Amino acid sequence: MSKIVTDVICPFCGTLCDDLEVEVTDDGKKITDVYNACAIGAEKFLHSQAKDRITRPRFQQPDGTWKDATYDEAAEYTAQILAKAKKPLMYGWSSTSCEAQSMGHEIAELTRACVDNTAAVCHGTSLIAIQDIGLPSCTLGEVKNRADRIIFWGCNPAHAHPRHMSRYSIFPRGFFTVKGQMSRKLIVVDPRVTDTAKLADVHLQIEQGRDYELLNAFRVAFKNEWLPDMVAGIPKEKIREAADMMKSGRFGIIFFGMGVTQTISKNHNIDEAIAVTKDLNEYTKFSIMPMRGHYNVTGSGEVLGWQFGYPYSVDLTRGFPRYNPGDTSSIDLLNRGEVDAVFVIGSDPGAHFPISAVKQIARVPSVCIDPHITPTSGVSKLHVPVAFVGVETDGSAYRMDNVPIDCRKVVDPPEGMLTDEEFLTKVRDRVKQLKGRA
Amino acid sequence: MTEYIIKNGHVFDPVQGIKGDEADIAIKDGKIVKDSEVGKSAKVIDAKGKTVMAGAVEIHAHIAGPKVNLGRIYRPEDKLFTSTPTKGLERTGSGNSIPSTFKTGYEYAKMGYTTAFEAAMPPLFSRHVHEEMRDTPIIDEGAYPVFGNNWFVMEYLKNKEIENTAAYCAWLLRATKGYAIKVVNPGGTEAWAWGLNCLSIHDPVPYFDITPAEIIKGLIEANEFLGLPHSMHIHPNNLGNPGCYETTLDTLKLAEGYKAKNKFGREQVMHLTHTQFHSYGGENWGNFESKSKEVIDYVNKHKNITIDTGNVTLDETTTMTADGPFEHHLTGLNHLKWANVDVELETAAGVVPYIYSPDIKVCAIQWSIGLELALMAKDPMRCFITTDHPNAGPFTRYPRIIKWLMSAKAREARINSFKNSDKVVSATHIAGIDKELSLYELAQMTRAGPAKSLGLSGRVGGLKPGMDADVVVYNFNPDIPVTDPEQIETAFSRAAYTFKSGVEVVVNGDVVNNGNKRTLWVDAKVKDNPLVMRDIKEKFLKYYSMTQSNYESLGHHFVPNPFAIEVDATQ
Amino acid sequence: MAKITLNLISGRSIQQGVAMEGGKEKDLYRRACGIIELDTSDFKKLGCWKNTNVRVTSKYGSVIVKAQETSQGPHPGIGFIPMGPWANQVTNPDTYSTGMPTFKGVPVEVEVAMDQPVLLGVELVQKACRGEI
Amino acid sequence: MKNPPALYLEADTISPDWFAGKTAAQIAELPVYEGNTPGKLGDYFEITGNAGPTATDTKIVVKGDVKKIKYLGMKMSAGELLVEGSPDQYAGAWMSGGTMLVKGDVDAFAGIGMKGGELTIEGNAGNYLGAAYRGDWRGMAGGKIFVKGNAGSDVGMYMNGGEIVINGNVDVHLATHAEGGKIVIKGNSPGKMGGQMVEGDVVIFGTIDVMMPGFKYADDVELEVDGSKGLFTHYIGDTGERHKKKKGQIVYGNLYQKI
Repeated sequence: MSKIVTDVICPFCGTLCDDLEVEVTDDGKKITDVYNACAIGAEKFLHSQAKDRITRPRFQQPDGTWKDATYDEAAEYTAQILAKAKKPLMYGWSSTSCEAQSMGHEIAELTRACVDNTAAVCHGTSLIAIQDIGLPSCTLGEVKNRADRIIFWGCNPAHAHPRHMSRYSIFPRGFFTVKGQMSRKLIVVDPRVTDTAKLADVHLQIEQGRDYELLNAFRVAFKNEWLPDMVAGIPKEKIREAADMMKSGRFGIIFFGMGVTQTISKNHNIDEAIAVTKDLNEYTKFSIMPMRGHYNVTGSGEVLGWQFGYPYSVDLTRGFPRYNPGDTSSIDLLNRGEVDAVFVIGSDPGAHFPISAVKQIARVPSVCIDPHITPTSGVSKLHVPVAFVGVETDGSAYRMDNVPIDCRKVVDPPEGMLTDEEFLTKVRDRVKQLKGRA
Repeated sequence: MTEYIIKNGHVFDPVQGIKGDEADIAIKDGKIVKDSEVGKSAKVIDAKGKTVMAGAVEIHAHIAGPKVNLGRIYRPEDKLFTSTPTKGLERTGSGNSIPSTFKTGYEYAKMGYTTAFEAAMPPLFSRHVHEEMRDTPIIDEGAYPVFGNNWFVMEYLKNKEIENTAAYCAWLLRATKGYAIKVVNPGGTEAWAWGLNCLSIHDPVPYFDITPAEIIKGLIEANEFLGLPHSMHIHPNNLGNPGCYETTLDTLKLAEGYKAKNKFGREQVMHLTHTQFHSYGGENWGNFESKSKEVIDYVNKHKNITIDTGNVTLDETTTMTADGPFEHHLTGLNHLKWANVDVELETAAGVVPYIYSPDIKVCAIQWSIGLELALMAKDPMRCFITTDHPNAGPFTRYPRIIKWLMSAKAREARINSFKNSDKVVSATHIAGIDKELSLYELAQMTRAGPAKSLGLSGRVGGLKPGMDADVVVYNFNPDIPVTDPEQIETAFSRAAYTFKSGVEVVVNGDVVNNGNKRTLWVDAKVKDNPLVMRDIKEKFLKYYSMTQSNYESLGHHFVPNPFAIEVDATQ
Repeated sequence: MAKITLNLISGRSIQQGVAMEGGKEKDLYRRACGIIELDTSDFKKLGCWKNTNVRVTSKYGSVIVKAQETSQGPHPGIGFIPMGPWANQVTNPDTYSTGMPTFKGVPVEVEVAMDQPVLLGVELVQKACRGEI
Repeated sequence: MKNPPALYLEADTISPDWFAGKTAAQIAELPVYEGNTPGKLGDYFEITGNAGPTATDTKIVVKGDVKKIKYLGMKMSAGELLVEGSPDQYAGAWMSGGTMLVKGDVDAFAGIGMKGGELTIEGNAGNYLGAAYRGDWRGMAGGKIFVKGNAGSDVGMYMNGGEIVINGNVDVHLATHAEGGKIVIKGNSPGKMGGQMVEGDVVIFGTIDVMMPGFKYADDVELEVDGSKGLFTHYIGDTGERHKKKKGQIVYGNLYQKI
């Protein structure tokens, strides 16, 4: 026999689907099946049950072998390296709960550390752009109920946010969009003919790295000003045609992803895309939204925001928050050799940072808090496995449109395993002692 | 709990009618008690030559939630070089116009505020609002969910279904742990979802076939049907435009004939917020002028209305409101960064930085209007001081506003140093007003008045035995005439002592205890209403992007220390 | 043997997402991310069969991955390695002082390296950090 | 410099404003930070000579390897600062007066938020030279920056006034969002130049790989730059951006390229 847990939140991507149904055994210990989830979400729930899962902290020995330890020993080591360091980096936070993030920030304030989340390699440049010219946006339900113009610019939801198109953006029938997909025109801008582009009414196969120019061309087209014959490999007629399609809608939205945030021009691409959106509000209603990756990277930005005033790359070394990506951002801190200890939680820089930055993590005292074995844990001195947030423990998370949703606990973690929040609390208490603040 | 006795201070308490006489205030178990009820061991606070008042009550400020945090996140320049390091019990603080949650709690407490209400909670984002309030130390807080552009409300009121509207409001207050019915640009914000607006109370709302006037009257009726502690709290249509005072008067008139029905001693049926932004004359920015007199005269004559001022403080600040179309209009004027969030089925919000420069005529006129309202109000129990933080200026400027209100000399100095002082004087009444606010009136406008309007008069805003022991002592001696107005600003900037629920939280301007902050919300019970529950279920299935079960689940970790005010509307 | 120059981009793929959750130490992850997707025309230029191991070299590093034909083409001149340790051996770490590396738009050379193995994800990063590759 | 820091040193106290009226001994006591660890200027530098009574008559010479020193000359309002090496980020950041001369290179954020004074860099400059701080629409408002070598990306972002002259080449994104001021480039640009420009002048002697579509040809004009006259192609833009009107005429940003 088994029972079904409903309204389960999927702790994978920023789409934060909250309609999953998870089948668990009667004793509530094992997950037997997952419904309504995409392939990735289902795998996340099912893999949490893996037999070969690490369930105890382990220290890496000089010869590369691992030695098991207790959570207390792990907390002691973590507190020590953070308390001793002149400039510790506490990175990650995007795959854990806001409660754990908040506890982590207290540690960072006590140890005067740098705190950064995965926006650093995802939508950090979007945040810079938002700080430069703002962000006209909306919640995903607005898109579902009203949007008749959808633009995917440098993002590929068919692969990165698999249920986005069916829940919110292309297929759903909403209050004013009763015909679903038939109510909407879809424009995709991507240098590849992605599986998302294959669904588009208009696919602009842009010359890679020329998004800034093409976005600028759209703004010029709105104002019916002179345009060169070709911009970014797209003929001006096609640009004007797409520009008119945007203007002629009643409610439009631009979704953008790492295709623009990680390409040359970075924040400027987003800056110009936001300007395009702002311009379109002179003719109709338009919004723009970053396709946030990790399920709670948005939450990390929110908690950092209300506690310190900045959404990522926060430097607390002087006892108060400072912020300036390029100086206080993880990649630069690591590549420039500015930090002398690294703490990683809820992310995998080992896999997702350029190797030059990963090498710096390997050089200094380091701890990796992650349920999985990852390249980061592989190069860290200490690996602390923890319960899966959103599977084995609850906690608050924020969707890509900043809507907060309370993640649910579905099953118990393996015997004796701690949650992020529990482990961080141990570390916080120890750090307080070391800093004479207990 | 430690007992306290605050001795020989000049007490100002409108609840008991004490107007500065020397008296002792005794504190026991979190409450004010008779002097005789505290023991010999009670800690004595010498308030000789000082001013003693109840903790102040903030009735309208944007201090927690999605648009506040959007403002923080997108304005790094609002914090450059001004953040404060961790100090004793105090976490690090940052932000000038939009302080971090920590700084918000500390600053209020240091100024003697012990209760504050977040003025606009988007229901879909209620968790966020509560998470920020949880991280705002010391002060009790509550939040007003917005209803004025809500699809349920508009659909029920289109058919004049007051009881269903009330049942829905009760459900939403419970689901979001909200405190009152807030209305922002009724209908106009829904229209904004299509890039439109409703600039008068008779403009029809696109598709919903209802007018702002019908929404406003309907929500007043629903509010009184439920008998909530606070009244319908409104930010009317047409905010901030030359000539908007006419829309304001039209809006106020909608309250005529309604009488408050509640068990909390509240007398008004409508609270008009940040009235300054709604008291503008002229047809354009060129002949822009004050219509504060027209508005306050009407308010003075009608007892079923309370207002707050929304004083412009002449600072660089960040505007933020659920009035989405207004922020879009504003960014068109000052070309500064514009953020907007439309919220499915419910509301919207916009954020734009703004600099109120004393060198700009319009800004100086706005400054005058806010002060005029406070100075011309006949009943200080119905006119409250706010800055609509951070819209007209940061709440940390209250001491400066108090200075301007209590000192004609300070006002004169300010007016004379305006770049266009002649033009400003001719467009306003401020120069002709010599009234100086008394400390008793100040206590009415910042304590007893807002507490009564919020239906909290039995608990806070006064020093009567039995009330919460929220007490503040200021280094201000009413017996000594003020030579330099700066003395006023200094005294009210940093309290000598602040007590919150009987806990000594601030001493000589420093935080000594993080108190035991509570979240106030209203639990209104109504008759079972299957129709409304079915409508709710259907809307979640079809139109919301979140499931009803996840929308309704507000875990303990969001509201760790709730204080529910019960209302029974089942009869 | 032929050597071709391409403009390298990286990004998500559903296989990458699934394999990542399945375990980065496992072979499935290598099969999902230890690859480079090439346009048919570029395969011709490179003159090798599909699913051949190739060496991808940029100014910043070098890595062995398996060459596959793209399913999201045509995109002549563009090579795609799913985001992960393999792509990050050769990606451009320059942030232009924005905090963001230039993950997309890296000039690379691709040459056949039939006899050289594609390492497992964790193994690859460990070896790189120990300076063993 | 006697003891270089293990990490990086934040030495915003190395500025005439801080030194003014102090003896060598007092200057050695000035606070500096290595990460979260406070120290004294004297722990890292050997200090000789005394400062003048005010910033104006204070001259500072910084010798030795300063590659890991941040904030040199930050917020200086007067006096002279000579740096013989190549300092790290924020050299002359937010300076409002006086003269700062750097013999070597500077890293990113040199002269950001500059209001006045003169900043001369004999080597190369990094990214965000004379740009605005994050989120601020009030960038370089006045003063002059002169770079003998090349400059990085984002030169003069949100520039509102003052002048920047670069003898060498620049990287992408120059004068983005500019609403005033003047930038002269003697070398070349890869492009993305003048994006979202509202007002202001950019003069370039070399090539632009890719022109922004928002810039259109206006006319050919003769200009005098550094005393030498020459013929330039005049483009106006960004035509996609908002623009003020003065006397009924729309005011654009100007881009002049040497013919």
